[in-house]
Amino acid sequence: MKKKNLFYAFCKKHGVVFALLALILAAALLFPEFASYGNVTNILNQNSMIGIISLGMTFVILTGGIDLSVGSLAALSSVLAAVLSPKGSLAIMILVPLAVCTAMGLLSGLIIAKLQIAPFIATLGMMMAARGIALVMTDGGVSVSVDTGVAETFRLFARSYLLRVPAPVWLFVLLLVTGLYIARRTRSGRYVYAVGGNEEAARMMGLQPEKIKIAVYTVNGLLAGLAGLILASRLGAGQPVTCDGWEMTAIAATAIGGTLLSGGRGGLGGTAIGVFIIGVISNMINLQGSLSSWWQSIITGLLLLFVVMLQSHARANGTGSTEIAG
Amino acid sequence: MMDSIAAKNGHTCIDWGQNIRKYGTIYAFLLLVMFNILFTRNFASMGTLWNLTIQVLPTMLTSLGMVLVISSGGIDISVGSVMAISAVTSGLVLTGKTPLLGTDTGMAVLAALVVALVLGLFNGVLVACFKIQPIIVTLILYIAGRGIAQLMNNGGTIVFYGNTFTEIGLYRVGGLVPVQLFVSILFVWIIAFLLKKTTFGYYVQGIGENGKAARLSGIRTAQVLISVYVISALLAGMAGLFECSRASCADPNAIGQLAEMDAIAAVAIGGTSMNGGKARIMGTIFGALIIQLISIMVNMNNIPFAYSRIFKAAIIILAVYLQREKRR
Amino acid sequence: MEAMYLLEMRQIDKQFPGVHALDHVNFRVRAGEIHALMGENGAGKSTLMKILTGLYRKDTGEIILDGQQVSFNSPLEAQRAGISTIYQEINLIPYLSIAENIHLGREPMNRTGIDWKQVNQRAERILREMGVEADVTQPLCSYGTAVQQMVAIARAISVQAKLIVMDEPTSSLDEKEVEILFRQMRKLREKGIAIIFISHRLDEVFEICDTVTILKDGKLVSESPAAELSKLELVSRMIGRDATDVLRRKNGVYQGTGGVPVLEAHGITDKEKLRGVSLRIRQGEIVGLAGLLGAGRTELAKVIFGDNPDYTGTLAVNGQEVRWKAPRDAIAKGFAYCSEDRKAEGIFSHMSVRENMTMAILPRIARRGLVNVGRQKDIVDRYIKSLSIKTPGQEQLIRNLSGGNQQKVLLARWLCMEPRLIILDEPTRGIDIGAKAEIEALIQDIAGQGISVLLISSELEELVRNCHRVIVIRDGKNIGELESDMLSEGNIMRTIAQDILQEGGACI
Amino acid sequence: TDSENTAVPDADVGVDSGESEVLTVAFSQCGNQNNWKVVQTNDMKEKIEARGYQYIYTDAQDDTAKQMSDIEDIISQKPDYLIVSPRESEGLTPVLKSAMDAGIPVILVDRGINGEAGVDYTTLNSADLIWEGQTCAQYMKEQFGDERCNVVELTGTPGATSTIDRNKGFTEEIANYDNIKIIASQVGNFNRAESQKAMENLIQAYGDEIDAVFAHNDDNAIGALQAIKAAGLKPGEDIKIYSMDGQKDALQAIIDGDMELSVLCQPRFGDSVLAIIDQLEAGEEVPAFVKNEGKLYTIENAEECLDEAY
Ligand SMILES: Nc1ncnc2c1ncn2[C@@H]1O[C@H](COP(=O)(O)OP(=O)(O)OP(=O)(O)O)[C@@H](O)[C@H]1O
Ligand SMILES: Nc1ncnc2c1ncn2[C@@H]1O[C@H](COP(=O)(O)OP(=O)(O)OP(=O)(O)O)[C@@H](O)[C@H]1O
Ligand SMILES: [Mg+2]
Ligand SMILES: [Mg+2]
Repeated sequence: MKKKNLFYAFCKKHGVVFALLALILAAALLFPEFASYGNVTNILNQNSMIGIISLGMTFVILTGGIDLSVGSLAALSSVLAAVLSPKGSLAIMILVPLAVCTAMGLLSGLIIAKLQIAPFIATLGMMMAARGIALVMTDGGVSVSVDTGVAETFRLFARSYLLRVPAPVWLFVLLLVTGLYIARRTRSGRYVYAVGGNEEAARMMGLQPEKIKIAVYTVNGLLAGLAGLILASRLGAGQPVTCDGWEMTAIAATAIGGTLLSGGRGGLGGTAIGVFIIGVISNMINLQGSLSSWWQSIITGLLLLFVVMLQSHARANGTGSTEIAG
Repeated sequence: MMDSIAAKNGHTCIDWGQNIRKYGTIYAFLLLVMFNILFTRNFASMGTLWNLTIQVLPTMLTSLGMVLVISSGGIDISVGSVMAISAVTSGLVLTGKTPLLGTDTGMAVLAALVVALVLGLFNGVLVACFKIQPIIVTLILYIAGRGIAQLMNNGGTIVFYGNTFTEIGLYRVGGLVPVQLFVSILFVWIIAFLLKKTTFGYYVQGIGENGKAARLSGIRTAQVLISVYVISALLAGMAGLFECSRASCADPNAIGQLAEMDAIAAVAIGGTSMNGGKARIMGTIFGALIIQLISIMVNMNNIPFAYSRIFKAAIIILAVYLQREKRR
Repeated sequence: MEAMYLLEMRQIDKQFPGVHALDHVNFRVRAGEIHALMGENGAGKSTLMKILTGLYRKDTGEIILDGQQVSFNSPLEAQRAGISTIYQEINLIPYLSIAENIHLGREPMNRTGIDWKQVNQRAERILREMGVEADVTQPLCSYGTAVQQMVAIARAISVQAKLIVMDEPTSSLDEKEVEILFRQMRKLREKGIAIIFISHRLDEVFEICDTVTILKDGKLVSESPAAELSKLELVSRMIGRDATDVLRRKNGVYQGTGGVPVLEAHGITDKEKLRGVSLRIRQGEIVGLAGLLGAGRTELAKVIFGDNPDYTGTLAVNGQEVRWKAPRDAIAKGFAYCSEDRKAEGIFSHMSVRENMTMAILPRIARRGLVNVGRQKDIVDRYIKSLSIKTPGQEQLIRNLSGGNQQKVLLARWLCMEPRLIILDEPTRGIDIGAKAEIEALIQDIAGQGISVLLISSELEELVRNCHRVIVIRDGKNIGELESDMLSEGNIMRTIAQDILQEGGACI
Repeated sequence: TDSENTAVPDADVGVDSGESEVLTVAFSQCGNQNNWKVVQTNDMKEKIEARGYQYIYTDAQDDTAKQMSDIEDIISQKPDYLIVSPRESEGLTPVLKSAMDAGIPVILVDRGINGEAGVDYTTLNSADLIWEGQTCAQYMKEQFGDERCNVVELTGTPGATSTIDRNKGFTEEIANYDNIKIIASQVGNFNRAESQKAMENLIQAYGDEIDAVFAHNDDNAIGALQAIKAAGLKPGEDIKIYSMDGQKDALQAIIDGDMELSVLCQPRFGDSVLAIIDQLEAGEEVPAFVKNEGKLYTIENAEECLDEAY
C-alpha cells in the first residue's frame, strides 16, 4: 500500500486511538496502580478472550453479518473440555470442543448462506441452541470442574508465561497478526470486504459470497471455541451459563473500532483498540472500587458514549461524507 | 417437452412460494396452534387464548416499535432498559417517592411516558444527528439504562398493591376479555396506519431503503429518524407499564430482560428485512404471537429449560425460513 | 458449420411474474465481431445477457459456447468459460480501491500474499491507457459514475476473455471516453475476441458494430449486418412502427421574457472541484452544462440543489439570495434534481413504482400527513402513460423494471412536482431512442410551460438539440458559453480544446 | 503473619491519610440481578463503610469470567481482606488461591467454592441452601400428611447455585414421601412477572391437579400467587405456596393466609463478615464454615417477624 493510503487509514482510525490514549492517560492519573505490571498484565490477559472472539466477529461484520452465538459457543466449549477431562487426554479436551464449535459455526454459515436466513436470526437460534446443549450436558447448569488428573497441565494453557506475558495474550497477538495478514494480503480476506461492500456486485464479479460467508462463520465458531478453552483453563472448570453477553461486547468492540455494521468497511486494528477501550473502562471501574453496581453501568455507558462521539467527530472530519447512519 | 412442463410447474411453484413468503408467518403460527391443539393438554380453550393475549402484549408493543426502527435501517436494543426505567418511574410516583408528582395513576403513566420519550430522543438524536451506528447508540442505553433503573430505587423492587394502576393490568372487559387485547389492537392499528397511510410511513421505509435518495427527495431524514426512535421508546415504556402493572411491582433488575431479543426476533420472523426497507406489520404481529406461543408451549408441556432453548431456536429458524426471499 | 459461431443461444425463454421477458429468442455471435443487441427499454436485452452469464436461470432453451453446450449457474462459471461482463448497473465494490476493483478475483500474488505494488501499478497503467486520471488507491466511491464506469470497463477488458458482454457501457461516458472505449474494442476485435454491445445511442452502433440483433418485447425481430441497415430502419424495427417522427431534430431559440433569472449562481467554489463557477437561468430556458469527465457538473448541480451546503459564492432565486441547508429547502422553492446515479441516489429498490414515483411529492398529496392514495394513484397512472413506462402495474417493485424504465420513474418523480427549475443530470442515460425522443419533447414542452431546465448530458448532440444556451465548464470554472447560431457540437469541443491548450501552454 | 504481609502494600497505596491502620476490604459481588442480591450488596457496603474501612466493590454482572477478572483487579490493589460471593462453586478456585498466596484472606459469603478451607479460601459464611429446600418439603409433608400433593416447581435462574441446591434439597427430601411429587418444573427466574406468566400457563395446563407450589424464592412465589388469584383459585386452599428468602412481601402474604412458608435465607452478611474480620485481625482461628442460621416464617411467627424481614 502507498504511504498516503496508510496515513488516510490512520486518520480514519484516529478517533479510536485517541479515545484509548485518553482513557489510559486518565486511568494512569487517577489510579496509581493502573500502570503497574500486574494490572497491565491483568487487562491484557482478561481481554484476550473477548479479543479473540472480536477478531472473528470483525470478519463476520465485515461481510455485513452478525454472530450472536459466540458467547454460548464459548460456554459450550468450556463445558465440553471439562466434561471430557476425565478421559485424561489433553488432545481430546482441546480438539473436541474446537471441532464442535467449528461445526456449529459452519452450521450457522450454512443456514445463512444456503437457506438465506438473516444472520441475526440464524445466529440467535444458534445462540439458544448452543446454550441449550451446554445446559443439557450439565444437568441444567451445574458447572463441572476439570478432572484433577489433567487440571494442572490444562491450567498451563492459560497460565504459562513467555517473557512475563501470559500465553492467552500471545495467542491473541498471534491471531491478530494472522488476521491482519489475511485481511490485507490474502484473496479470501479481500473477498470478505467485497462481499460486505456489495454482495450482489461481488457475485457478478465472479466471487462466491456463499462460500465466504460460510468460511467466516466457521472461523468465528472456531475462535469462540478457543476462547472457551482459555476460559476453562483459567477457571479450571466448564461453565454452561457463563459468557452471557460476550457477543454484545464483541460487537461493541468491533463497532467502536470503526467497522461499519452494514459491512465492507473497517478492520481488525480498530477492533483490537475497541476491545481494550472496553477493557480499560471495566478495569478503571474496578480500580475505582467504590461505585455501586448501577453507577458502574451508567459510567460504562457514559464512557462508551464519549468514545463514540470522539470517533464520530474524527470520522466526520476525515471524509466529509454525507452518508446516512444505518 | 419436459422442459416446458417443468416451466409450468415452476410457474405454479413460484406462486406457491410467493404465497408462503407473504403469509409464511401466519402459516407458521397456525401450524404451531394445530400442533398444540393435538398435543398439548387443555390447550384448546379460551383460557389459553386469554393467556396468550395478556402475555404477548409487552412483546407486541416492543416489536411494533422495533419494526419501525428496523425498517428505517436501524436497530434498537435498548427497549428492555427503557421498559425498566419507565416501570420504575411509575412505581416511584405510585408509592409517593416523588413528592412533587403526587401518587395519581394518571401522573404515574404520564411521568413514565415522558421519561421514555426523553430516552427515545437520546437514541434518535445520536443516530440521526451524530450519525453513530444505531446498534452502538442503543447498546449504550441498554447498558446505562439498566443502571439508571436500578439507581432510581437503589436497586430494590418497588411494590404497589391494590390501586387503580394495578387494576388496569388485570382488568377484563365484561369480566372476560383482557384489556390487553384491546390495547394490542389499538397499537397495531396505530402503527399500521402510520406505516401504510401517512407520509411518515413512506419516509421511514424510504430512509431504510436508500438514505441518500431519501434526502434528495426532500425528506427530513433526521426528524424522521428521531421520531422513529421516540416511538420505539414510547412503546417500550408502555410495555414496561403493562408488565409492572400486572405484576404489581417494578423490578428494575428483571423487567425487560431480553425484551430486545424477543422484539427483534418477532420482526425478523415477520419477514421484515434486517437491512431496512419494507416493514411488514402483519408478519410482526404473528412473529410476536409465535414467540409468546413458544413460551406457553414450553410451560404447558413442562419442557425442561435446556431443551426449550433448542426447541425455540428451531422454531424461529423454521418460521424465518418459510418466508425468506429467494435470490432469483 | 457450427464453429462459425462462438456463441449460440437457442430458443431462450424466460418468464418473470407478470412479464414474459424473453420469448424463445435465438441469438448468435461470431468470434471477432462486435455484435450490437438493440431494443427498446424492457425489450429483454439485459435479461438475455444475465441468462448468458449465469445470473438468471433460463426457463427453456440452450446455450452453445464454442461448440459445447453450456449452462452457467453463476457468473464465476461464465467467467471461467471466458465470458467477461460489464453489467448495466455499475456493479463494483464501493469501499474498495479502484485498483482492487479492477483486479478483484485475480489479484497478482507474490510469496507473501497479494502483490499490492503490482495491483496498483497495473491498474494505473490500464487506466492511463484509457485516459482516466485517478488515484487508483482511493476507494471507488470517492469518484463519480463516469470514472466508475471506466473502471468497470477496465476490469472487463483486462481479463483474458473470448467474449465480452457490454451492457450499456457508454451511457454515462462522454464523447472522449467513448472514443477511448471504441479504440480498445477495435483492438480486442483484432485479437479475435467477440463483443456484445448494448447501447441506445445509434451513432455508436453504426460506428463500431458489425452485426445488429434487434429484440422487441422479448422476441427476436431480426439479425443483420450493420452495413445493411439504415438508421431509420433500425429504429423502425426496434419500435415496431415507422420511425420518421422519432428522428426529428430541432433546437428552439429562447423565446421567454428576460426578466429576473430564476436562478443565478455566482462564483460557486466548494472544497473539492468547483472553483468559482457562475450560471444564470431564466424562466423557461433550457441551459445545458457541458464539460469533460470530472469537470464538476454534478458537483455544481448538487450545490444548486442544496445537497452540498459547504460552498462559498452566492445563489439567488428570482433575485433573492438563498442559502440552502438541505435539498428540501431547494425543493420547497420549486427545484428538482434528477440524479445521474440512479441506483445509489435515486431508486428505493424494494419499493413499488407507485411509492418510488411519489416520494418527493408526498407532502403535496397528503393532508396532515395522511396520504391521499387516490390522488397518488392518479398521478402515477398519468405518468406511467405519458412516459410510457413499461411495468405490469403500479405495485411492481422498481428493481424488477428494466434500467430505462427505472429512469423514467425517477423522471416522473420530479416532473409530477411541476417544478420551477429542474436539474436533469444525464436524464436520458440508458433510455431508448423512442423514449429519449419523448423525453426530449417533454423537456421542450415543460420549458414551453415556463419551467427552467438545467440539462447535464455527456451527449453533446443532445445538448445541442435541446438547449437554448450551453455553458461549458472545465475544472470547476466557466470556460465558455454558446448560444443560438454558435451552438454546435464542434464549437463546444473547440471551446474545451482551446482551454486545454491555453492551460497547457501556461504550464510549459 | 498475614497482617504483616498486607501492611506493606497498604502503606504503598496509602492515600494522603497518614494512618496505615485503616483496613481495606474488597467485596466481589457476582451480580445484582434480584432483590436478595441487592440487599446483600447494600448491607455489605453500609456495614463496612460504617466501620471506617476502605471499601472496594466490584460487580461481575452474573458472569464467572468477569468475576475472575474482577478478583484479579482487586488483588492487584492489594486489599487486606477479600470477600467474595462466588457466581458458581466451580471456577474461581484458581484465582482465589492466588489471592491467598498473595496473603489476602478470602471470606466467601453466600456460597462455597470447590476447594479447601485454609488453602483456597479462609472461611465460608453462608446459609444452607440444601437445607432450605429440604425444609420446604418437610413442612409440606407436615401440612399435607398423606393426601395427594402435586407440586409445581418454579425454579430460579438456570444454572445458579441457589437454583441447583434448593432443587436438590427439595427433590431429595420428597423422594421419601410417596404422596408428594413434582408434576411440572418451569423457570421463574427469581422474577415476579416471569413466574406469573409461567404459573398462568401451568394453571391452564394442569388446572385442579396442582396442590402446591414450590417456589425457589419469594419473588417466584409472589408471581405465582398473583397468577393463582387471577385464575380465580384460592391460594392457601386450592393451591398452597412454599418458598424461601424471607422477604417482607412474603411474610405479609403469609399473614394474609396466601402463603404457607418462607424459609429465611439471610441476605445481610455485613455483621457476620465483620465479626470474622475482627477475629482474624485479633489473630484468632476462624472455623472453616460459619453458618447463617435459617429460620421458618409461618403463620405462627410472621406477624412478629415482619420488621426484621427485608
Ligand atoms: N427480476 C425481475 N423480476 C421481474 N421482472 C423483471 C426482472 N428483471 C427484468 N424484468 C422485466 O423483464 C423485462 C426485460 O427487462 P430487461 O432488463 O432485460 O430490459 P432491457 O432490454 O435491458 O431494457 P433497458 O434498455 O431499459 O435496460 C422488463 O419488462 C422488466 O420489467
Ligand atoms: N481526474 C479525474 N478524472 C475523472 N474524475 C475525477 C477526477 N478527479 C476526480 N474525479 C471525480 O469524478 C467525479 C465527477 O465529478 P463531477 O460529477 O463533479 O463532474 P461531472 O462533470 O459531472 O462528471 P461526470 O461526467 O462524472 O458526471 C467527482 O466525484 C470527482 O471526485
Ligand atoms: Mg438493460
Ligand atoms: Mg456528472
